[in-house]
Amino acid sequence: MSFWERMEKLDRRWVYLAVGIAVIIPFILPTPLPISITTEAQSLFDAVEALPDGSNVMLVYDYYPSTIAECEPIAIAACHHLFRKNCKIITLSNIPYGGPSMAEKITRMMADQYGKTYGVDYVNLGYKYGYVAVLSGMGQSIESIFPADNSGTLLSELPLMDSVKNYEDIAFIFEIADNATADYWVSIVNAQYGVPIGCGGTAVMAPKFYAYISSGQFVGLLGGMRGAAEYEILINKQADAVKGMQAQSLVHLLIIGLVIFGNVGFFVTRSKQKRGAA
Amino acid sequence: MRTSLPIAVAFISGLVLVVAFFFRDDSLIGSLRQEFIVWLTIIGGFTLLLGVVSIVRVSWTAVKRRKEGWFYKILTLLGVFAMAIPAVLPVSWSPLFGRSDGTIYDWLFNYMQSPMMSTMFATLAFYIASAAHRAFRARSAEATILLITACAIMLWRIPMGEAMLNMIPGDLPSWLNTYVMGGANMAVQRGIIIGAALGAASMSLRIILGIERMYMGKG
Amino acid sequence: MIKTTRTTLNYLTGILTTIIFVFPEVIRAQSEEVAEIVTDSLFRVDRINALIFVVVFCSAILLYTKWAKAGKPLFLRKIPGLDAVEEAVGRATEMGRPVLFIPGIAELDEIETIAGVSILGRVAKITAQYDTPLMVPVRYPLVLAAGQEVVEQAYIEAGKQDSYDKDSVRYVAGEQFSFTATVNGYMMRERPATNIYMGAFFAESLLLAETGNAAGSIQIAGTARPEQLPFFIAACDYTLMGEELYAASAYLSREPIMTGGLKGQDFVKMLIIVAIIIGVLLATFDVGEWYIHLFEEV
Amino acid sequence: MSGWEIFQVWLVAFLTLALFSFMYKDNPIYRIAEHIFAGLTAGYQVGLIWDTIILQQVWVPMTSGQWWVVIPGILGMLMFTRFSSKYSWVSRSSLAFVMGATAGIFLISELHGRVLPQIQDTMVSLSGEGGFGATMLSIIIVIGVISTLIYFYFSKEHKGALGVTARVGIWFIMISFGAHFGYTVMGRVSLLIGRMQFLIEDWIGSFI
Repeated sequence: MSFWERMEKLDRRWVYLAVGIAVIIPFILPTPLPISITTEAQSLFDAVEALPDGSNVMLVYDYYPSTIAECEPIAIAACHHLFRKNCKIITLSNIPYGGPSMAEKITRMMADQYGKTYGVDYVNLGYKYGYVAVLSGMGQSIESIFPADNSGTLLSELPLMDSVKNYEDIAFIFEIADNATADYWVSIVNAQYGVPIGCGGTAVMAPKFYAYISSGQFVGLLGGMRGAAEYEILINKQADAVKGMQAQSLVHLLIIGLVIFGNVGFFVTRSKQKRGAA
Repeated sequence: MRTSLPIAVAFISGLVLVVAFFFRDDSLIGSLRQEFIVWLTIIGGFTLLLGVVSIVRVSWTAVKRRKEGWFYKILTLLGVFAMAIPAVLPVSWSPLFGRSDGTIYDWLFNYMQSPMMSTMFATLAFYIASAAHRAFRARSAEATILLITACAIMLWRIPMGEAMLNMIPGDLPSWLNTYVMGGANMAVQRGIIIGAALGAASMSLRIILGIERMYMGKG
Repeated sequence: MIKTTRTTLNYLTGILTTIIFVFPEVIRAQSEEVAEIVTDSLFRVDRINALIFVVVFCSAILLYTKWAKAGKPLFLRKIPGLDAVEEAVGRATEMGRPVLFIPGIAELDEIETIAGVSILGRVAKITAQYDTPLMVPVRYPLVLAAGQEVVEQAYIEAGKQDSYDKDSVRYVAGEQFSFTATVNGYMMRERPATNIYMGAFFAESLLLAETGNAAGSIQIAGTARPEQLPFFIAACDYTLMGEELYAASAYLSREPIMTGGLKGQDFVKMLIIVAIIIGVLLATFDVGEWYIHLFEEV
Repeated sequence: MSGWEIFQVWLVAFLTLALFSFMYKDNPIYRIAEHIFAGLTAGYQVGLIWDTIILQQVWVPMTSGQWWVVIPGILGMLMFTRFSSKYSWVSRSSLAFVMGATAGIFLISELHGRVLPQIQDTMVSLSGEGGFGATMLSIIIVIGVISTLIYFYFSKEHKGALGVTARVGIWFIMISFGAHFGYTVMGRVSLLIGRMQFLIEDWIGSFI
């Protein structure tokens, strides 16, 4: 058996081991490299920056706990930026497997840092079934869809919600998504009510969202952990995402190497087989 | 009655929501639409419970009949009740009940459910690497285009790769973003979005008109 | 049939010309009045373009469905991967090993699942003819019921009612990854000769396709999820991409609802292409801005 | 760190490693974690629905005079007849309401909110005014969108001009799938990094 044939039959667990090592090394030996900013991230930052201080912003936690690594840095960076601008934050989630809990935890943690009060500076509406219904229902009245907030307090008892009745009172929507709910924010909320939407999505969703960027239905886009890192740099609060990008580098190079390696092996063994057959 | 009633219900509810779109929110049909949407969130919420009931039933049967792996099913049942019971008990009984900060529900979510969900997905990184090694071959012209684009994008999105690309003259990173992501990729996504939207709309039309009834459990 | 198509085409062109030529005049001449009407009347005049689009779309779908039901021969092109299905099942027979079919992991209300189940009917007919064992793991009770019905029907039609095994369509697990783990285990133990994946797939696509690849099975996949397609393309022998899945199920099942819907969508797609070309020409020569405004969403 | 905090970190680390262990081999510890996980996820929904739907949307409005929310409440309850083989047909009407209403929203939002703006944005000028780069981009977009639509056009055999366009379409599609692939790899790796960050910084960091 030649070297290439043996490589072709390599037990996959060796590859797993290589990936594990490639992820761990940068944590032990950090090598900071500059991260450039894409136009999509810049325009999202600019859109938030241009909001008048104290605007009402909806921050939507449409991601599952499984993609916390990509989405939570975006959520934290968004909270930094919005609270710094004294925006009022209204959070909600369309994810029945943990969305409202994550919204509660992160917004509360960030609010404490900035000395914000629940009910006055931010509100967590929680979850309701059926994102298409929730999204279109809030166009007329938020209160009819969410009679109470996540912990059961009636909206009429929350001072912030006195001035927020429907999308007309919302200046901007910051959507963080790892699934198709983002599409419905575009096709229902932006299309029918014209609220500007900025999106932070997982890397998996990002290529699709370029179409919405181009049509102006999203004002900006953060793609995955890299997008989060760009935003962290823009708001000058470097944290987990910037740190994570170093680890990302090695694994990517490993995978590119594996693709090239596999293909060389493929062509070598194939041409050998052809020669053997001839 | 068994089929015609549901078809009538689907027709009326669908029609109201379609027609209301063309009228102002404060019109009569606008308020009817809002009422229907509230109903939708309520009725639909119960479908989530259906899934839970299924899991409990399947697990319970497995335990009762001592099917293979029944021991594990006990753990599933324990998981369901450990999470559900403290959440539905009134908060006035104990601060550990309910769903807010510091409750049992919240703790189980933060320290068990959430890390497990993220770990499940994280294993995919390993599988992708092994697939990269064995499966992704330039078998045809199409596959070659796919692989080259993929590798270029992977390089571009990491700081180290970006530094490498910048060594080649001609500002490759911004070229990739503008022409590949915002150009070719965007155009294809748009084509796919239009096609998928037409498909979804035609499916919706058939559901409203009662032509498509597979969701009722009959072909 | 050609005549009716032509009449409909004429009819629709008529509507289209009205939109293109009459509508801008109305808007231009009365834009202020329109603004008033919009705020005054309960009917959203500004959404009339959407209304026309919805009407054109619905008529196209319904007309084609009607024709398909009436038995008109509606042409659908053959999709390359489809021959492969038959060959692959044939191979399984030669090797005396089973065929694994997964109709996606979504509920029955997902159009991809419906397409998957109708392709299953066709595959079951072939396995029935060749007496090849068939295994269909599913994730939802409703899909289970529909799948069993379809497979049983196929065996009856092939005259092999006796060899129909009710357990061939099986409820495996409700959770995504437990489902995947079970199916992967099955692939490694039973080593099916052919794996067919048709329906909605998510992150498990790679896990399934990789395991199947490792088990040495021939693999054919079809899904409309663009983010999962690269993995199927890389790890499977044939892949139906996006709407090809729907076309395949319409082609195989010859179900009028499926065929009619697909033809109607194709018709609207052509209208869209024509509309885009007109728009690009107008924009290039910097005339007819009103035309582009017709596609404004409000 | 208090004892309780240490316990929490170790619990998360144990569960993480238990699920990772599947990559080496299926094993009982993995199955224990997997089954607890399935149970917790289901239990989470019960708590959520009880509170947000049953209490907030049905019970509270009902007791404060909006008696008509009883109707959707009952329709929702009827869903459970699906578990009886004799009365499962009763659940169909509730299901039909959900399906019909959702379809109503979809029909409009897909055509109005997705197709129209996407068509409009493709009507770009090719006159070359914006400079070479911008014109190239416009040409790529127009050709890409049209050829993709043609590739998924099934009413004619892909021959002649249609065949050439479809061929161009498939190249465009492959570029896009390549981009998807690259981004997906990035995403999955990020998730792994997230878990490693926990294991190395929070867990190992807690005892060295």
